[in-house]
Amino acid sequence: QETIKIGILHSLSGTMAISETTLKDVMLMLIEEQNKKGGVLGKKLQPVVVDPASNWPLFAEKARELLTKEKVAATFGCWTSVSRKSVLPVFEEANGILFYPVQYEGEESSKNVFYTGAAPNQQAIPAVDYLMNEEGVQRWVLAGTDYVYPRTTNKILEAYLKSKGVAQEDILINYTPFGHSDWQTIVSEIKKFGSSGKKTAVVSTINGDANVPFYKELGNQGVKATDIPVVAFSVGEEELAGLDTKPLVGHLAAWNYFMSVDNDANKAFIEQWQAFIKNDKRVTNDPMEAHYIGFNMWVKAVEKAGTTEPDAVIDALIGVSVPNLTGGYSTMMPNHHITKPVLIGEIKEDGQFDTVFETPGLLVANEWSPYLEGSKDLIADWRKPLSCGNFNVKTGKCGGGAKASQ
Amino acid sequence: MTSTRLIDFKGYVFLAVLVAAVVIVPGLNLLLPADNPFHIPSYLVPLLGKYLTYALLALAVDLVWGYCGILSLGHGAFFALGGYAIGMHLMREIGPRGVYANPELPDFMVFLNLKELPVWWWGFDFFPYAALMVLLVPGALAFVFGWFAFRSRVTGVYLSIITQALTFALLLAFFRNDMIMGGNNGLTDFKDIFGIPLQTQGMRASLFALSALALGLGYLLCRYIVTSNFGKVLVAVRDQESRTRFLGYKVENYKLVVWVISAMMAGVAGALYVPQVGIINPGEFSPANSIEAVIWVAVGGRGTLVGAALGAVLVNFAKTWLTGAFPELWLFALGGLFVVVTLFLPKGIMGLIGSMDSVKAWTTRRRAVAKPAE
Amino acid sequence: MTLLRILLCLVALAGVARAAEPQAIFDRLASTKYDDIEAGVGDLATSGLPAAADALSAALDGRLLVAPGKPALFKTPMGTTIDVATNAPAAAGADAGLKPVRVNNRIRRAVATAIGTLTLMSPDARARLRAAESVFRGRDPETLPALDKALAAEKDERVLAAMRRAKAAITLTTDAPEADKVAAVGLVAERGDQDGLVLLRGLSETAPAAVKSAAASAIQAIETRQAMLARVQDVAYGVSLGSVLLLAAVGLAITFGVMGVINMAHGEMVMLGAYTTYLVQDLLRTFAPGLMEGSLAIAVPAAFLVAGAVGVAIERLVIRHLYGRPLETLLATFGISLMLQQAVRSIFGPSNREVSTPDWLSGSLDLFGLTLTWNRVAIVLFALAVFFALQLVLKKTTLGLQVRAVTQNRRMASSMGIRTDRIDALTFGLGSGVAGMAGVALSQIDNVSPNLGQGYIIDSFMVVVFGGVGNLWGTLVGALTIGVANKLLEPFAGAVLGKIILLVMIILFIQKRPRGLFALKGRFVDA
Amino acid sequence: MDQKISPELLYLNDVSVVFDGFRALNSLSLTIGEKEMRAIIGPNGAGKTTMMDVITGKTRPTVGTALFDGGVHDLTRLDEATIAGLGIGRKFQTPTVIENHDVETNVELALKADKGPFAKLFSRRTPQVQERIDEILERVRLKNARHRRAGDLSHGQKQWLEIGMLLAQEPKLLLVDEPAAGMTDAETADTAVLLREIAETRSVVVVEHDMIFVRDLDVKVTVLHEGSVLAEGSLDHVSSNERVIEVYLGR
Amino acid sequence: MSALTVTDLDLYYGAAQALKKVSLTAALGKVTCVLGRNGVGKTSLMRAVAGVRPIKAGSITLNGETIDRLAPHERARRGVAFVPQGREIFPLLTVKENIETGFAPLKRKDRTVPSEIFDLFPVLKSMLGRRGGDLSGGQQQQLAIGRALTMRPKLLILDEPTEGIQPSIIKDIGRAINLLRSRGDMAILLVEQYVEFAHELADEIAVMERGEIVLHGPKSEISEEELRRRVAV
Ligand SMILES: Nc1ncnc2c1ncn2[C@@H]1O[C@H](COP(=O)(O)OP(=O)(O)OP(=O)(O)O)[C@@H](O)[C@H]1O
Ligand SMILES: Nc1ncnc2c1ncn2[C@@H]1O[C@H](COP(=O)(O)OP(=O)(O)OP(=O)(O)O)[C@@H](O)[C@H]1O
Ligand SMILES: NC(N)=O
Ligand SMILES: [Mg+2]
Ligand SMILES: [Mg+2]
Repeated sequence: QETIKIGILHSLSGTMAISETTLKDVMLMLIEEQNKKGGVLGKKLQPVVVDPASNWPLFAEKARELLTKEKVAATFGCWTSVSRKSVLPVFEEANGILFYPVQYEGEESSKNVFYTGAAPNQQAIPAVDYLMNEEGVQRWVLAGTDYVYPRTTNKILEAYLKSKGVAQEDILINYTPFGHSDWQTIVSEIKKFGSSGKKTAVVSTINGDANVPFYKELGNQGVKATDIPVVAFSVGEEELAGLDTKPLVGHLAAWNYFMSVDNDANKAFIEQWQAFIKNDKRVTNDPMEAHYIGFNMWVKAVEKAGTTEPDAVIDALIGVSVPNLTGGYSTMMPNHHITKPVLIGEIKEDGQFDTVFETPGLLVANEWSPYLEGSKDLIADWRKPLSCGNFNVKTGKCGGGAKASQ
Repeated sequence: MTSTRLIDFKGYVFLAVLVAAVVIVPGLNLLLPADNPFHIPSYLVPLLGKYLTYALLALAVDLVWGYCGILSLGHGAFFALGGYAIGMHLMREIGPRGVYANPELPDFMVFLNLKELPVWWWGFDFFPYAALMVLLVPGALAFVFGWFAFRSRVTGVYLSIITQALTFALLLAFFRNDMIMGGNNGLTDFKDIFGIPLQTQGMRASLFALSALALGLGYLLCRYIVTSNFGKVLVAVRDQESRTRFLGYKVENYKLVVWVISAMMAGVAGALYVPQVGIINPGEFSPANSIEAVIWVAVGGRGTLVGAALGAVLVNFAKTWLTGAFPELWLFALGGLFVVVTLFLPKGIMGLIGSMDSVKAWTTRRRAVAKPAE
Repeated sequence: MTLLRILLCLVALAGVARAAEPQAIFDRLASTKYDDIEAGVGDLATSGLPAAADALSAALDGRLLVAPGKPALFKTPMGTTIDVATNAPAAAGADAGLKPVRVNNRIRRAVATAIGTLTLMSPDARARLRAAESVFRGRDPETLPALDKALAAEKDERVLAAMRRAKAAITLTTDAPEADKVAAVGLVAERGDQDGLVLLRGLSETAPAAVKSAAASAIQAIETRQAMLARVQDVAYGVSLGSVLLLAAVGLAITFGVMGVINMAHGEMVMLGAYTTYLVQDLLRTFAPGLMEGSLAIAVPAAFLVAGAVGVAIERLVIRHLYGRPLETLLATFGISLMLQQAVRSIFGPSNREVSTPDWLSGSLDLFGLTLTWNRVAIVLFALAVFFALQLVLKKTTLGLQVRAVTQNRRMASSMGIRTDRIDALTFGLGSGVAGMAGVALSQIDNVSPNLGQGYIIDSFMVVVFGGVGNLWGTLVGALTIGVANKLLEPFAGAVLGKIILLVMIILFIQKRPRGLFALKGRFVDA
Repeated sequence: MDQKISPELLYLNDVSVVFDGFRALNSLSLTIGEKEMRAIIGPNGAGKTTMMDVITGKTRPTVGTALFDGGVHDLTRLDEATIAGLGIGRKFQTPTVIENHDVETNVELALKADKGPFAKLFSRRTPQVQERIDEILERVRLKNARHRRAGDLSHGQKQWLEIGMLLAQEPKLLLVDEPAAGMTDAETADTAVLLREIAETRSVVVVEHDMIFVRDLDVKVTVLHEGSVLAEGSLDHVSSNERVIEVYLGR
Repeated sequence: MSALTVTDLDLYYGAAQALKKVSLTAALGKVTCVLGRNGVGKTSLMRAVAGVRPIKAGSITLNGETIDRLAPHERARRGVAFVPQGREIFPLLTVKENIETGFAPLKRKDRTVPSEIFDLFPVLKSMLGRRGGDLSGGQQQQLAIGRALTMRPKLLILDEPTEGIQPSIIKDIGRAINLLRSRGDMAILLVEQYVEFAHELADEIAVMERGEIVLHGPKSEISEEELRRRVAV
């Protein structure tokens, strides 16, 4: 019997294995499940797993291998933005389909990529709004790992905060390298900044490995959520699983999904996951949900198009709507991003999140930020006849030649 | 002992293989239809090309390590600088086709709110200038670094560790967005070179051929160096540095010359690498990459040149294959390979091949030594 | 005048208390809006209900159960259910349909302040101290009557001082007479910390001249003190970072520094130590939860044995074939490092493992305004202990002498009757074991993941080489120097640029001292 | 510039070398003339090797002057390679040769020539060079070992190779530290002959403990003791000195 | 009876044969002296006996026990002490520590430094704290001998022990060897180039040529003249 190959492009070794291995597993689970249902278009799905080993050029190489050698119908992969940037030209050249499941900085829309993670407006801005309104925060520490996702997010936030009347001296921006492990100085700086009398919060875009020592230091230096809450955009259940969460109760995270969300679909997903991974302590998290949504969208689009032929599937994907795990439906928009609810949660002692706020409806992604000079006039719309990822509404032109449809 | 002929038997084999590769790889790729069993798929061409650039980097490492005893744990820095130089050119080549359609500034600069091109980006739109920088930037860095280090007689592990510090410092520096070199993302999304899209099969084949040519020339240059009297001094420096000084050799000058040449070779390798893989970012500066380059040399056989190149290709081939075939176990296989090579092939893979020579040598030596000093 | 105001306040207070009937308060608490809940908390605090304090602390843990229109109950830690209104046990099943009060940070804060006021008279001196502190922070004039009452009753000197300062803080926000305010400025300034500074800086423009000038000089004094403290703190943090580096590097100072093995698998030995800690805690949690507090004391020798045993195995199987070929140890140990990482990843999974910090290591030590977290203080002491123990072994025991003899001339050492293979295995095991112990310490401040070792390997080599290969003292001084330099640079240059500057400084330093800080001198060095 | 200010080839004055408080050389003064051969003897640890270290730039004196070529060059400011380039060659006490090169190449590397990197980069072994190498190997009786790895030679063979390398350098001043150690009596005598030949055109400083050898040399002898000169003169003269007998020759 | 018996030893360096069917004995209380020109295999023979170089064929027995497959440290435990050509001092250990490495094969209670070492080489006593590598060549040679004597050997192997040593101490070493011989509890195997010295001390003499023993017998049978001829160029 003929099969349809699905590429799984997540690091299984190196620094990113910590986050990405789970996504590989969840994909294997989804594929297995789909096969139990009879596959797609009557064909079984066959996962093709490769290890790009947290090495960015290797991502490109492996992507090429998946597309040209394995001829996969779709690929689910990448975590860091740089890995996505590295494979992007490959997917465009070979006209492949990539589902990218992680929140990112935006400022991109490719014909061949479907962004199932949050754009900045689907995560950061609501979080800041919550802190401003609910906690009365007036002073802000924007702490991040020094790369493009935190930088962009912070830039957008800075512009946003200023538009809300926050003064420059009430914003402290701090960047650290990947894997930063000695947080003594920075945490004590945060404490100092936060004891000016004005209510202060930390918006953390600290990524990956650096989070554990950061939170450990916060806990030990006695920075309590009631004094200086920290809201993080890259810390989820999986990261907390490696931490003693007692001292962290009340610190926040903003995501589009929490494992603690109480509904039947999520319960079923968690059960399925724990059964698949044979460990009833394993947690679920937001990027896993993103893959869940992305995969179901792909299945639906393929069935709609009746083929796995990329152009047909790419066209069919727009407008596809599937249930997400927070009780609603997410839709693939013409800008290749999906609609998402935003949840704000406080860390509980058991490492789960207590949802303290939820946006009333789903948000559409601003792939091009209205707060940034270069992109405020850009939009993406991959429907014909526009078919452009960076259409300038002022000039009426599609920006990058290569991004336009051929 | 190294043979004194410019091209020895191994050299002929090596060069012949390279020439064959230049003809066969693009030929089988371009001329044969895709369903022909001998067809080389397009994705393999840049992959093989990448191996060749790694092989050139390995040659550069072997030249300083194998022949002069300088264990560089920072050669990746020169490789990356060469790559960045060409990457900057490729960025400028994009012109107004970037997503922000700025004719002057690459996307990431628009994104950083830059209004004009930083000074150090000037001139990179002009290919000959960029090409010159591919040699000059790594060369100049190597010169300055080497000038101080060799004069101060920093040797052995001390030198190794400061080369590592060098590449680590550069990693962090290029990582900073304030460097205006693309930060963590580096430079990517290249379109074309000389107006020819990078993705065309012809371009790929040309880059492959160019890499093979560079590797061949690099090999000949290294051979020329190590078979000249200069090379003999290098070996003397490697084994008995202090004694060599007493013979009247300014060791620091020898080291500096070979160090700079090696850095430039690494720069060229990086420059050929970038258009074939399509991205250059600070990760290339990571100390682990430099250590890996040393590992290739050790696997192939230190101080054999051909072995270095062979090691680079084999290890990387193994990596490509294993990460695809055994994504969850490949580290065991690769790690095990390294251990096995050290234990059973003390002179690397070339030692294995070389043992055929030693059979010959054995018979002759036996006759010679049967009667010790007269 | 003051008296009058206090009286007024008391009346107002009583008024509030009277105004809010318990059921109205409970309904507020049962709201889904945080504004309502916060108001409800305030009301409950001033309601005069005897169970108010207990109910409030129950709210923090989700034990305060409410529903609109129903009596509020709370569960005691023992599990009994109490009616808030009556402070008597509730009927069985009364909690049906009740839900915990929603809390977020804001509610938690409100509860803390409320409890603070309610506990000013607590019999526990520490609780009173905490209460005084929370009143100081809250600076709520409404708490003044309660505070005054507490002040009158207070005997404990420390608590008394804290309460006076709290009162002073409140005084500054009211329109008390000038003399009172000047005195208050003095009291607040006594604290000498950031909180005091904030308060003084925040004095309104309209404050009387005398108050302002008193505040100005107080601010000046505090700022000077704070600036000095900042430098001291940088150095203290530097020492702490340095001791982490020392711990990470000291094992390498043996396997690499003494034995000459370019040990790329050193980081993995550290990692194995950290995983051993995880395993020890995991086992204790299931089999002897009572010993959890002592888990680290068990983990240290366990990690030494595990990593040491792995080290011995590596030495016997691989390294021993490579003596005299030091550069090839790089290749082999690099391979071993890859395999160990993958092995741990396969066994324990790729994600972080949770290693908990025992209570005696949690929190921080406050030294004249200097915050030193206990775990870091412990690491400094542990690092020094390990260092001196090793120094003793290498310098004072036969083993130490034989180790050095073997590494300097293996063949001759054998001729002298030294069992070189045993010494090699023991030495490599010792270095690895020490690395394992470092892993126990690092598990307290860093990720316990398969990549743990990779994060320390470069720094470790840097420290050993900077200090001077083959000299343990060099490793000590090197680690502390790098740590302190790093922390002194960080406030000015930021973490990234600071590190770059530090690396460049190391490169330049090696030019000056090509054989490290504690260079070996003598004719044999390059003979 | 190259104005000779004194007739001596080597001029050491008041040279002291202190290691952690220990005076290895103690106000040593010594001059060697052109084409002079001098034997230096003295107890173990007297400072003979240290003196050579000072002359060749290996050790910097704590105080003192070391001038070469009639005072033109200040040896205390030059590095080893420059000093070697000026024409000071040295044979080490423990033979040190380039172990991984063959015997021939060891000699070739030592040959007097432009030793700059670029000169070496563009040069290969010419027939003339080969001839010169053969000549030297002939003299040190290593012709049959010419293709052997220098590291594989026996102790005595290495000694000879080092002497060969010294010859190849054609220095103005040869410093020879214990050339006879590990040689048979006959070889020792032969070495003496060789050194006497050399001294006809160059200056030679020889350190030896073998009195028969020193006698064969038949030159002025300087006795060092505790870092300074104890006695000087003919061998007969110094060996009748009570102090020399006491600290060095023994009874 | 002989303490050491070497029979039909073959030794190779790679493909090159350095010893060919070498046989030799050394008896307790006797000095057996091996002479020969440069490169004939004297050092190779000593290395074979000490165990630092494996042999291809032949056997070595010490007091009746076959030791030729034992590691050097096992031989040291059975009483073999080796003063190698080239001294091989531990450069970073102090003089005192260098001497103390000789304790390794001894029982704990025997771990003292024999006083005769300092009588013989007073300079060592004054330099106990100096690192071995800093010593002068002759001082190192003295240290190497002292270090070997610390092991209280039954077989003492001395490979050119007088090399680089000042005349007065050579005489002392001669006296010391005589003393050790007269104690009668030790066999001494001595390699020398210095014929006069060798002839004076030796009880037995062996002359090597090209990896073979060409002359072997008691001193009384070999005149100094003949010896000189044998080792001449
Ligand atoms: N780096 C050093 N540190 C301490 N002492 C040293 C150092 N170098 C040399 N010495 C001491 O200086 C003295 C002179 O040594 P030197 O090697 O010059 O003696 P020598 O005359 O050559 O002796 P020999 O005849 O034994 O070769 C010796 O006592 C030696 O121990
Ligand atoms: N490590 C080695 N590798 C290869 N050949 C060697 C090695 N050591 C010695 N030889 C060779 O073996 C032969 C015997 O050497 P050996 O050192 O035993 O001579 P020797 O009699 O001690 O000479 P000398 O009087 O010069 O010390 C010589 O030809 C020598 O070149
Ligand atoms: N897109 C991110 N989180 O790198
Ligand atoms: Mg000497
Ligand atoms: Mg010998």
